[in-house]
Amino acid sequence: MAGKSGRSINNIPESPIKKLIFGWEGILILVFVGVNIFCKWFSEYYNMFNLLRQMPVYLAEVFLMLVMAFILVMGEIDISVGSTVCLAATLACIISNAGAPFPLVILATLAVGTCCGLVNAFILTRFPELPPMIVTLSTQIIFRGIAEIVLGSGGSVSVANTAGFKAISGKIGSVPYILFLVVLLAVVAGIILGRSTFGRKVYAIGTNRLAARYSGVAVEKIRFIIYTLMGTAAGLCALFMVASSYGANTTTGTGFEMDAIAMAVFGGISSTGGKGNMIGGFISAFIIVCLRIGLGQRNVNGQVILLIIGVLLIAAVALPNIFGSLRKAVKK
Amino acid sequence: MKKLLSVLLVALLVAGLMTSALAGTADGKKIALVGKSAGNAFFEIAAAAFKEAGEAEGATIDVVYPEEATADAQIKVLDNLISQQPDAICISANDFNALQAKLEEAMEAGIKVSSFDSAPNPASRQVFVNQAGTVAVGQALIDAVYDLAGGEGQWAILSATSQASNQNAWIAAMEEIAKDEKYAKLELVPIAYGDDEPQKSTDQTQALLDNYPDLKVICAPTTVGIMAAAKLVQDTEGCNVKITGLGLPSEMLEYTGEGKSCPYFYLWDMQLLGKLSAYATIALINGDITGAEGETFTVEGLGDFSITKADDGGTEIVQGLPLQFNQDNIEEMAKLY
Amino acid sequence: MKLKKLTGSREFLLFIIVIAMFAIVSIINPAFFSFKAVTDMLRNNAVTLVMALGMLGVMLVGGIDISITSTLALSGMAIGMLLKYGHIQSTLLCFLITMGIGTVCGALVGLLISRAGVPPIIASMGFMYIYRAMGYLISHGGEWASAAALGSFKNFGTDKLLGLSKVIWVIIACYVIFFIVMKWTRIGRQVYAVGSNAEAAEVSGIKVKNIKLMVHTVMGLLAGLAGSLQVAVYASAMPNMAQGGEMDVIAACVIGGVSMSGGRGSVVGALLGALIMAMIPKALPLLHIDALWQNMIKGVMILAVVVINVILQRIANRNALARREM
Amino acid sequence: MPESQYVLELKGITKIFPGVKALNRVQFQLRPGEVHALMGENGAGKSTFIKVITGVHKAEEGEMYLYGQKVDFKGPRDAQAAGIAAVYQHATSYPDLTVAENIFMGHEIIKHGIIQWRAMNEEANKLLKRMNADFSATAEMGTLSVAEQQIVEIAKALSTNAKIIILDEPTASLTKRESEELYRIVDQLREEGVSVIFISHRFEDMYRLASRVTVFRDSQYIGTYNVDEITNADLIKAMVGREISDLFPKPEVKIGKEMLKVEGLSRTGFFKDASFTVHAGEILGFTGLVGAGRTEVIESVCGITKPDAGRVYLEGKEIHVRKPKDAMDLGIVLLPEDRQKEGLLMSWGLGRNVTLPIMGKYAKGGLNDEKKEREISKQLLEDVDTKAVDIFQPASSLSGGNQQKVVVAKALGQEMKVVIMDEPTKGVDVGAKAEIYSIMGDLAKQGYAIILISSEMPEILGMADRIVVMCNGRITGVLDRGEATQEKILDLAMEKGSTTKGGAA
Repeated sequence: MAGKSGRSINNIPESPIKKLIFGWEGILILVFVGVNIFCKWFSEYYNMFNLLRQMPVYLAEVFLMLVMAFILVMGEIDISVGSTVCLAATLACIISNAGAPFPLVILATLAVGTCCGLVNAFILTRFPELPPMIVTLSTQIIFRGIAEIVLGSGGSVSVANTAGFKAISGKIGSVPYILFLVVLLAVVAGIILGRSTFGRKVYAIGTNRLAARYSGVAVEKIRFIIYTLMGTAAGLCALFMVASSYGANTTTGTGFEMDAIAMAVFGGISSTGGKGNMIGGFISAFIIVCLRIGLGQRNVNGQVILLIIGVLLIAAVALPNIFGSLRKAVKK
Repeated sequence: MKKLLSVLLVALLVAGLMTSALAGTADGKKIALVGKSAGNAFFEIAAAAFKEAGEAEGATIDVVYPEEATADAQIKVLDNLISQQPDAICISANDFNALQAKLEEAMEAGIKVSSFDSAPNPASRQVFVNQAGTVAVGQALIDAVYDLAGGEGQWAILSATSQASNQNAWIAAMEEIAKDEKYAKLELVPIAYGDDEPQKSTDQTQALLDNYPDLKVICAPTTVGIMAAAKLVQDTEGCNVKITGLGLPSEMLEYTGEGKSCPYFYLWDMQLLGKLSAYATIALINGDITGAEGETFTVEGLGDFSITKADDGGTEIVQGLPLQFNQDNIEEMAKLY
Repeated sequence: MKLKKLTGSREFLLFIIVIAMFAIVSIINPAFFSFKAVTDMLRNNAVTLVMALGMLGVMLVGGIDISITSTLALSGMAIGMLLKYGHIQSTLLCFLITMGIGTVCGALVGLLISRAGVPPIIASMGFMYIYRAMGYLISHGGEWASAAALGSFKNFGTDKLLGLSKVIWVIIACYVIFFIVMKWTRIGRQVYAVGSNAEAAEVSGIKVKNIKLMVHTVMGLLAGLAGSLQVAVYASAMPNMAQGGEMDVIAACVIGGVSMSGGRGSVVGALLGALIMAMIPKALPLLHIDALWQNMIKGVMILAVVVINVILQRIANRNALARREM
Repeated sequence: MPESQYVLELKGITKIFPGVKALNRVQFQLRPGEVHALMGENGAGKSTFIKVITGVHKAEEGEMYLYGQKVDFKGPRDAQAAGIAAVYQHATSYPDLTVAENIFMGHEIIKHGIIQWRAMNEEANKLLKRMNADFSATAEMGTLSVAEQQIVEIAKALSTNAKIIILDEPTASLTKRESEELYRIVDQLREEGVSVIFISHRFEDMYRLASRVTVFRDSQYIGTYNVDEITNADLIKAMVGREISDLFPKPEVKIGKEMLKVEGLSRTGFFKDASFTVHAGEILGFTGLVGAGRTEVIESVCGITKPDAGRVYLEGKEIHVRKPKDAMDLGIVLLPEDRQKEGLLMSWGLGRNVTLPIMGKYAKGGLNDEKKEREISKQLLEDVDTKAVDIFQPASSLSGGNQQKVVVAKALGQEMKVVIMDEPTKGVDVGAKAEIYSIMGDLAKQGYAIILISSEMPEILGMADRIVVMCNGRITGVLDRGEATQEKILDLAMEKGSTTKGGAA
């Protein structure tokens, strides 16, 4: 029953490199270069050595972005991650202080994060009609609430045996371990999102959940996996947070969810679902990190830095739309 | 319209980039003063005095605030400072232990670390300028409670956040002193935390009033807390609860004095604290002191100060006794801070 | 028929919950069962109550706005600084200034969402940073304006009119206006129409973009008003005030039955939701629950309310299906 | 200026969308009190044309005259004010609002700026009564059936006292009986002096209602004819540009072994005790009124919804399908009813749409083999003769008929045993319809078991070997091809209580 008309349909794709350069990623690379030139000019302390030294605290949040990208691509959101980081970091300290060997502490921290993710995943898949925003808003309050209870009236805990945490914040030369880990995980996450059948299904869910379901995509299973992994990523982030402060307190991780979302969205991953890729998110994460470090080195007011990030974020989403409609108007 | 918007965005961005304080080249000593967070009037006063005193000595002072009042945000600030290699960092810590790793790194890099107002743990600092001895503050506060309650009855503590290290130290001191026979008839109800937010502090005060009808005194050793509590009590007709604690005179002006909700409260000389911290930090840089117990140094016009052992095991310089603010001096002091 | 419709409604269920919470707390602690306690509670939650109305409008068109407390801080800080440095004295002028600033802030968010096609969460997140930072900047990097600096303005928080705090009159006025506008005017129904089916609204001649711009502008206006109320009620203005409060407002709306996807929700629902949110922190200390447990219980309650609602909805659907003749 | 003989006249209308000329100098005349059919294949420009009339779109060129006066609508409100009302193809209702509000949206009854709810509800109830509707004006729109919503849409048009009413495919989702109701209403309108423009794919509608018909093809005006003077074949030729000799190419196929057997399947509130079988090479028709439970039964078989009771057997073995993927793995493939919402990801390229269900089969270690994907999707899309430039263009860029072909291609990629097509020709133009029937016939020849769900009587009678008729959630009869007639089917579809209850749920 081959086609009667014998009409041929082209199936040769555009060069992916061309797409990358002329797409949003190309702009991001330019911005990244621009930001670095600017920082170099702006701050006399901006150099590779200092950059690598200062980076680890920010990199911990990139772990969150890697999974948040999946959630945003699905057209959903998880605003509980900051609290998950807090709870996981708190329990990591307590477990460590209870005398557990460091590998066990690592496992336990990841497990705590995963459990928090599981809670979200369970509620969201059991009651798919609930909006993720409101579910994760309540778990945001709950997880931090638990951490507050565990921490008690002191509100903070510090690790007695810092050896393990010191080890993971170590360096090879001047490159911190965490940078290797971030790059490695970003490559893995990028391949899963961009190249695997799993990633394709995630895009399908974000584009049209109903059609995805009719096409045999196990929507709830995928959501379950991703929300759980979001928790695991928060656990990983918590581990490095503890490594930077040898402790945890009730404010650990506040606002991390917004930072992670900002990195992803600036990277072109639409919060409405179905769009964007890991390359964009990854470059934008480094743009934000470099900008923060560069401005911070000259003691620019923290609020001003947030203001600039706010403007960048809005510009990144609004400008393409504005140019698009301008172009349309010109064509007319 | 859309064009206008984009122009506006770009303009904002440029304006943002320009607002950094372009500090002069550090010929002399360079000192960074790290606050708990921006928007803390209490800290501003001390910082201004610190700056004035430091600059008078020829040092360059950068006052730096973290984005938020958290230890995490302070760690980022410290990272930035280590890159800048100032001669000293003077910090008011958001968390007792959390800054240890970074401050140790700073000290290893040859930066002197002093602290004031709220101390990081002993391992993270060389010296701490204590506004008033913890025990002295605790003693003053508990005596105020004892006095205002008439020697017996229920009293409450309205604190800031549960992890504020200075708050916890004072509360611990008060609880310790209250074990004395003299205070046996005072009954402390569970501690309330207002998180230094007006609304939460007001809610918590209201809850205390509702839950403990026999409450006689609320002691709030935090500026926002004492202000919220004093306002609520003053606005509540027929409420005889008295407020005391630690606060800023300019903010407590409305509520302090006879017939008002807060008969008197305490604070220390914030300007003196800033000034003393500046001199102590410069002394550290100059090598006049190292932060070891028993050392002394002289501040012109202020006298001699000695470094003593602190309750937490580190060393400190105690500035003096807490000052009382009452009917008689509040108007005058409110003009100062 | 009418009674049945009433008792079956979401608002009625919420009303029962509010009454039940009130009753339980009053039994445990009779101090709560008083006119004063209730008015105090309303006054202390004026900010959430007022902003819940704006959020209702925003959520009805399927949006969300997390920049509101930053707008509140910016506008409140603006009058705080103006009063402190003696540029203005008039209370009315203060209200006009905050509402003006709020309106501009809200309109900017609305423009970005309606004209530049930025998703509401992202647009408001960006402005959340921007307005908060601007609040800090106008406070000269962190000055406060405290009771003494606020002059006669702070009396607005304590003055009474006909035996009721002026702040509560403001709340009542807002709710009455909103109730009338949302139920009985064309513009109010257009908001529902846009949320229910934006495409259809466009076709039937409703300017969807303008409606979206309008709800965000109104949200800003109310956030500005809330800025005045916050400064008046607590007699202090600080750049970090109400940080994180936007989540309370959103939670109040959600508990009140406002759908996050738009089209569903009512002024009464928003009011009841905001009251429940106000009563949770009020009730817990009265029940002698340790302060440390408050947040967790609050979160669990929000989650419980939404989950129970879904379960009830499912049961209702199943029953409706079972009744169907076959 | 002389009094025009037309209430509405459009001349030389051109409408350009980015990259496409949606209308190319088309014209149209509407006489007072006539029902004028507007016909053409999907993508011919009918819907765009309607939107130009109602002021939703603004034409780049051309003029429009109302009662001989030149008009220039700035937006839908202007058109509404001028007495033009439209009922759109996709119901443009507000599911969360009441019927009365839906009817009066945009022209509420207002006194001193306050909406008069009581007056509005009364007025709405009057309109509903006029159309024999049996639901109240205070009912929530979302709880009504599609047919009921359609009635509300027409009431909405009437409520504006419109002199010109445009009906865009009003019968597409209506059953035969509901269509009759609609015909009656349109007749009534005509008698009241209202002019009606009627867009439809169904010739039945046109013959029954219209006095004249205008045909568009490929964005251009083809001609206007008197309905009683033009033959079926000529009209099709005008619409398609060629003749369609055999619309229903039902091949003679030897019916094979039993493939799918359903026993006592029930789902509370939707259907009860459904039992049927389908064999290899057989086309089993499923028909009944909208809401009779046809789609619901099939969705339970395919794992979209969960049945409360019943058993399903595939090739004699009992199967337990919990989610759509289970059904697909077993070879039960569904082509869903709503292409745009259920069938395709409209913003995705055609290729990816086609391979979405099957990519796991040729993936290597969980990673997509994109080269193979491109080859497979190209082959499948060419097999069904999709009119497309490349496999990367988004599905939304295709016409309805071609979209349906992509859905078919997507199914063909899977290892099928049973193919279920839910309203495969809904909203599809004549040309594409014939192609879809021919594919269906080919599939039967290849020995697949086919279930065809349809409301269109000719389609069911023309293609099905056996016809299952459902009514009110129950199977009321199974007819063989030989014995089935339109009357018999209608009898079974309207058994028992369903005659009294309008359209069921």
